[in-house]
Amino acid sequence: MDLAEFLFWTVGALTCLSAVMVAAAQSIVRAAVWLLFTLAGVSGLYFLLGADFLGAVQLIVYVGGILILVIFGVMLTAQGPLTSIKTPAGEWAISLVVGFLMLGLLVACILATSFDTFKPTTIIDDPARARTATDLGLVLVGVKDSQVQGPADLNQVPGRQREGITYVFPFEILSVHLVVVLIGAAYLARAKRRRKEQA
Amino acid sequence: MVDALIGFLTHPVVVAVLAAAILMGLMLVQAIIFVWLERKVAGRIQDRLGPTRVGGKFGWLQTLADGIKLLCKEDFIPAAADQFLFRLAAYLVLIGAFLPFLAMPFGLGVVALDMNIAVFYILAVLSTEVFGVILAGYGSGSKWALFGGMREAAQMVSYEVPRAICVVIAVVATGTMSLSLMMQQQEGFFWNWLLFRDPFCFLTFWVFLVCITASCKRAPFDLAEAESELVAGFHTEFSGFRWLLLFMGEYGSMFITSALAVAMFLGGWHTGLLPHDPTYYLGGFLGNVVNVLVFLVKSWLLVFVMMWVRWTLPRLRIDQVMMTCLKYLIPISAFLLLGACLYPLLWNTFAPGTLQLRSPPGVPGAPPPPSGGLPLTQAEPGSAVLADRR
Amino acid sequence: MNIGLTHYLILGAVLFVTGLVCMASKRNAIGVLMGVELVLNAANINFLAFARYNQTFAIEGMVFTLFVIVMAAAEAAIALAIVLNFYNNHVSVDVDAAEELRG
Amino acid sequence: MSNPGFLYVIATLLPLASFLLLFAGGKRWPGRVGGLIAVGGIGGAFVCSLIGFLLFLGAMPKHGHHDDHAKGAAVQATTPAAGSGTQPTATKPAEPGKEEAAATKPAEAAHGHGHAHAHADDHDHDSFAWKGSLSWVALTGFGSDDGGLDIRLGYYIDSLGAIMFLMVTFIASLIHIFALGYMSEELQPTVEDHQAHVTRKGRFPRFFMWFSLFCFSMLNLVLADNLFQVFVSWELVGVCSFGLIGFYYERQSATNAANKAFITNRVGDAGFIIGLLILWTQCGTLTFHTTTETVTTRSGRQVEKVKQLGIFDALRAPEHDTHKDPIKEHGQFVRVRHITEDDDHLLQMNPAGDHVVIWDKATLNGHFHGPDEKGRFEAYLSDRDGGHGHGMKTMPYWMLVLAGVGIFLGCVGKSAQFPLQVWLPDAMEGPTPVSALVHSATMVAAGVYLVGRVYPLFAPEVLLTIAYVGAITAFIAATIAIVQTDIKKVLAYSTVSQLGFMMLGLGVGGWVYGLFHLLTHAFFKALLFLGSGSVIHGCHHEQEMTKMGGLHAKMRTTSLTMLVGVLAICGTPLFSGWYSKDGIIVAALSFASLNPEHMALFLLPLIGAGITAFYMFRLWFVTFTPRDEHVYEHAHESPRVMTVPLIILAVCSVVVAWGPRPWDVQGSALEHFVHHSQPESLKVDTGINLNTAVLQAEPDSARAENVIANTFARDSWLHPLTVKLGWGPHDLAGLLALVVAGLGVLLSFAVYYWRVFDPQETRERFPWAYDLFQNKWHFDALYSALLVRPTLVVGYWCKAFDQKVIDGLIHGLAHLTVLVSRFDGKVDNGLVDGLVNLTGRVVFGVGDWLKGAQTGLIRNYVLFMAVAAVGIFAVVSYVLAMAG
Repeated sequence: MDLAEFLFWTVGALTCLSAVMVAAAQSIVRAAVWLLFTLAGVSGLYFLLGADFLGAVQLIVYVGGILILVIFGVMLTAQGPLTSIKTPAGEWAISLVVGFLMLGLLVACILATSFDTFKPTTIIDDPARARTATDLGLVLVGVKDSQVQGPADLNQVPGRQREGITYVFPFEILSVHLVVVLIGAAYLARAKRRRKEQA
Repeated sequence: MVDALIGFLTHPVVVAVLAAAILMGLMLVQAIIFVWLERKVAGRIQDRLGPTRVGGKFGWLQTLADGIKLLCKEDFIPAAADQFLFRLAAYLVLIGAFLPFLAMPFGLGVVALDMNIAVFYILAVLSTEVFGVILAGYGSGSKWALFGGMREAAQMVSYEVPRAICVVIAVVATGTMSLSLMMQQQEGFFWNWLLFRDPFCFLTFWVFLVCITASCKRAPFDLAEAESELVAGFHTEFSGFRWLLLFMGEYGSMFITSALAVAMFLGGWHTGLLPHDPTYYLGGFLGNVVNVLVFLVKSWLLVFVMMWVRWTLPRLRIDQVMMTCLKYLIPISAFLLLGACLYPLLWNTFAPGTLQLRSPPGVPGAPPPPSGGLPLTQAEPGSAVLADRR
Repeated sequence: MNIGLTHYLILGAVLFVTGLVCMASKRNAIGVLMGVELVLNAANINFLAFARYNQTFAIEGMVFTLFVIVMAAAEAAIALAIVLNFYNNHVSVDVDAAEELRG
Repeated sequence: MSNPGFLYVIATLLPLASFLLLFAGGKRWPGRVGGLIAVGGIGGAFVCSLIGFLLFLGAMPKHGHHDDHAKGAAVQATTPAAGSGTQPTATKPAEPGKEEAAATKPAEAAHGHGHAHAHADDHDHDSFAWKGSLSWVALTGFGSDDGGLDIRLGYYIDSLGAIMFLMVTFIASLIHIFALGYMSEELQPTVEDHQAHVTRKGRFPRFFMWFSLFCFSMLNLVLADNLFQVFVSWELVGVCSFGLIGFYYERQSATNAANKAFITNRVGDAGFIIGLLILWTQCGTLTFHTTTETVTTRSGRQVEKVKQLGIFDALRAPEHDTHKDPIKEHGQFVRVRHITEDDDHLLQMNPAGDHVVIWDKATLNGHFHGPDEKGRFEAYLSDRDGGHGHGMKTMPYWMLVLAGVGIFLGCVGKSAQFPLQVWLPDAMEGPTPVSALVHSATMVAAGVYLVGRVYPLFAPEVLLTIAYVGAITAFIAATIAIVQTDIKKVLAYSTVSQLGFMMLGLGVGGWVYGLFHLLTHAFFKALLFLGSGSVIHGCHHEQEMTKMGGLHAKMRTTSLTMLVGVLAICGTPLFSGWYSKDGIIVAALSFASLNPEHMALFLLPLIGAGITAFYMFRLWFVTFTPRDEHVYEHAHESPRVMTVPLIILAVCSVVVAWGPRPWDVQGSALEHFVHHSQPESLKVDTGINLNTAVLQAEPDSARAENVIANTFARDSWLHPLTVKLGWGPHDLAGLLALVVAGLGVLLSFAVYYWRVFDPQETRERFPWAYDLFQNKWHFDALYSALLVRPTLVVGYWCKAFDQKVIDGLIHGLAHLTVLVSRFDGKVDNGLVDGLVNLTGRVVFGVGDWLKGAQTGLIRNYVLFMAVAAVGIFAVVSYVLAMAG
């Protein structure tokens, strides 16, 4: 068992456990904590998958951003009984049954599928040449694939030699979308003045 | 025998464990030194007695005594506290402060994990520290702690934004997110430092300094632990070893953010007085010793500056703190980012060749100077890498 | 035993189902939101796993993941704003209180 | 003022301004203010016209027939005409000129006119005029080679325009002033109309409003420099006459008369429009005279270029080098025919050719170099060279004739010529000042003026038509006038008759005399009408002459001034009518002498002149001399405001046509002035130059003696008269006219003063003639039978068809629709609504049952989705497994 394998099993198991705990936790704050571990674990998995940049993004956005936001939401709405609202056991049971059905279905599909035709991206295994963040950035700012002077085997793949595949437009839309969401969220969450109180 | 030993030592797991141990040691020892230093600085600046008078030479024993006292204190958890969260909080803070050390190069190749996104990674990991603070505040079951935690969280999250923008400015200026490369680019005399590269970077450094001070909840931004109002903020209920962990986390993050500032703006391990890296003159090992020392000294100097500020300036109100960030620092840093982007572009467009990224001449695989316009070509990763990932 | 694509996919499936169950069983609105985050993370793991184990998907997988993360952030912001609004109106975060649309 | 033409524009606009003022606020102003505004407008116009006239006199080219030259010259030149003894000296030198004329004669033989005399009379007589225009309507892409129709508003003031302006404004001013008095009844708040038996409000301002518009229209017509502007004014004149004739619109007779005038005029205007359309489509322009501009060519020379093509220049040959050119005459219609045998676009000049050449801008600008020696040139074929070739454009000759007849038809309607003369006597229904204005200066003058203005457009055939129409009108109207007893109707028929004289004069080539008579006639006819108005006013709106008599004692001023008018219209020597009427008779005689087959053109007006003298004196005697049976007792003289214009007009009627030597019938200054505007084509077309102008201009030259103005043409059957007695046309015609008029006067004296004959007896002796005249030659009956009744019958048929068939059909359809709707309503309510309701109920039930699934709980929805995913997957995989 080498380091990567060890880390996968460890991190994967912790992640799954944390995720289950998220679903199982009665207190919403604890659920948030377990979610923190889950997200951190997922981030670790990203690192294991060679996506350093996305791992960092996962941390900074999810842990440093979303989760904080969630906690704020909890704090702003936490009133004694509300932190833990019980769900009827029957519904729990139904959810679990459906969940397991779903899981069985998915696992069956995964196991039934053969991924032999895929060729792994070997470049990621070589840290000296791993420049995934660079390629990602260049693709996002609109440099075409053919101009990306990335690692050789990224460009040698036949499917990757398509001209003009860039993500600058989705990237821009995403930026605008973020701004809109920011304004929209602020609008939605603003303290509303009630006329009755004024009167 | 020797081969076996070398083979064992270079086994990745062993290397990882060793690196972690060394860095953890560094952090812990530093914390002790910082506590002592804090006392000395406070005493000198504010004319306080105590640390300067007692505890051996320069009062260093006092710190030791403090440590022993804290270790021996009762591990007290309030009845109203959420035990699980209360315990977790301190560890989270410490972990958040420690993880950045892994990606921080102390010398040419002296780094646990030479990531090509090191800067970003450090920012990301630092941001998890907030969570510990919040949990500490919430888990204590005390309204002082809760208030403190919320304030602290708001403040840290807010200051993350200008801090990140400042980092982005440095990234834009150097063209890489790898700290090793950044520092290699600043080789040579001190005018090669990013601080003096252009006016925008110069201003960025000071903004960054304010931001790291605030995000380390240091005075004058220490509203989270405002003693007069909130008793001690989020760590009101903490004592003994848990309190010690919290403080080690704080000093750790002080150091690591200072080191980040040094690495990005102040030339990293370069003295700024020699045309080349010390390894160029002294060979790999000795040169790196010099490098590490220079880097540590620079970082400690910045930490000293932060203490100096703490004992010099009065505390702000919480609204003033937030206003400083949201109304001033964010616009300023955004403007600086714009300027830092346009500055080389304009120079290279209207007077090609007058402004070039400096490349360290001695380092193999140094980035070639850009030919003008947008720096599309990218630097190759550094040559020497200690940690090996599979 | 080498870690392969299948392992990551199963891991993703587990996360996905957990998120689903979380969504279905939590009555706290924020809990539901957490379930959603889990599901999104599961999807991201799949994307990155494919990016890692399929050359032709190397860049795309990462780009999609990035987009999903950003969208998730936006979604969380909006969702929390809605929750706050909901709380303002119902003095509760129990999603079962939001049954005005019941048939 | 750089261009005094603007004076005339102002003069035109002043009445328009007063019209607008009255239109806007006429009712609000008390008393005579409205009338005074109108008087001010027309008076201002008169002042402007007077100044303009004087400026025009000063600006006229001196080498023409200026008075300074004329004074000295007239003595010499008119000697042969006045004194009969010296005739042979004038005859002999004329021979060489006639030789020349004979040589060129055959070319023009087809026209029936000689043109040789005009050829001799080639004094450079470039008619002087003030011009100016601005674009009004510009339509591009309408066919013409200039790129479209450009209708302009402009003024063209030559000597004719200037004198017409002066005459119209002067007479109109006097009539306005007269009307101030005449219409004073309308000043009362309520007026009782005895004829219509109603009481109504006074309409004093309204009357003057129409008057102002009338004057504006007439002035604008005179001012116009293109046919379209003329047409616009033409219609405005018609509208105004309609409004004024029907001024007492409570009276059935007045409205009928207004309608009659209007509709009759429409008939004429239809012809006018056809003429306009033909001219525009063929020539592409409606402007009278060509405008040129100076252009600097590439070689730096200053060249005159045609800017705006005039319609006359489009039809008449341009100036050219006569030595080289087969086109002999400047100003002739160039008739051609197509040479079809060798090349279908070659034209050859031919006096009997069926086409007329149209000279367009390009050819006038020198792109065309004329026909070759055989008279051939290339035809203009627009589809071959894109309309920019150097060939010629042509139009069919019959179309030119049609255009001329059409325009003349308009003039026939407007000037009340045979056969459209019926409206003018009826128009007496309007107030008397209206009659005066209509009969002297405005409406009827418009027709004659237009014929004079567009004279170069008329082909010889058209001229002949004009002449005949004029002669017939003159005669018929005169005969009708004999038996009329209404004082105004007598005058009306005399007007018709005089207009016939003018038309005749124009038609036979006496262009100058036709218009000259128009001018003089305006004065004495205005005088006569105003006098009759005065009489009517004095007799409390009694118009029947039979009820009058002996008014001379009571209305001395009116009586005497009217006597002046009567003398003038009879052609008494030294009165203005003498000069002009003599000219017309001379022209007719000359024409007849050259064309004996058209002798009627001389005899009819001659007899008409005699009848005129008879009935005019009859009018005066019956009205003013005492009679036995009835004397009008309550008559009184009119107020000053009415008599003063009468006196002024009376003076004018005498002196207006005088020249430096009033006893010389050819020496009228007015005539000479009009002569300046005589179209040059006249010389080519008729060859009759009856004017002495050349003699006056160049009294000493040999050429002047060649002019046979006062001799009969050599091939005339009256030529021996010249040879033997030395009598020219003037001598013979003048003598005849005087004799005939004298006979008429004598007869009148005999019947109505000395009572030698009893008119009643005569009436009974010639009942058929009396019937014929009394019923106006049965024209009204004819029109009624031919046009009005059939129209009415058709109208009744249409009405019946509309009421019975169309309405019945529509009503039937409506009933059917109602029935169908009732049935449809039942189907709709029962079947369709039932189906719809059933569907609704079913959907409602299903929805009600399904709504249970919508719990409103997000958690449940998530579960549903998961279950659905599992279920769909299971089904799909099962199906796939089954499939293979």
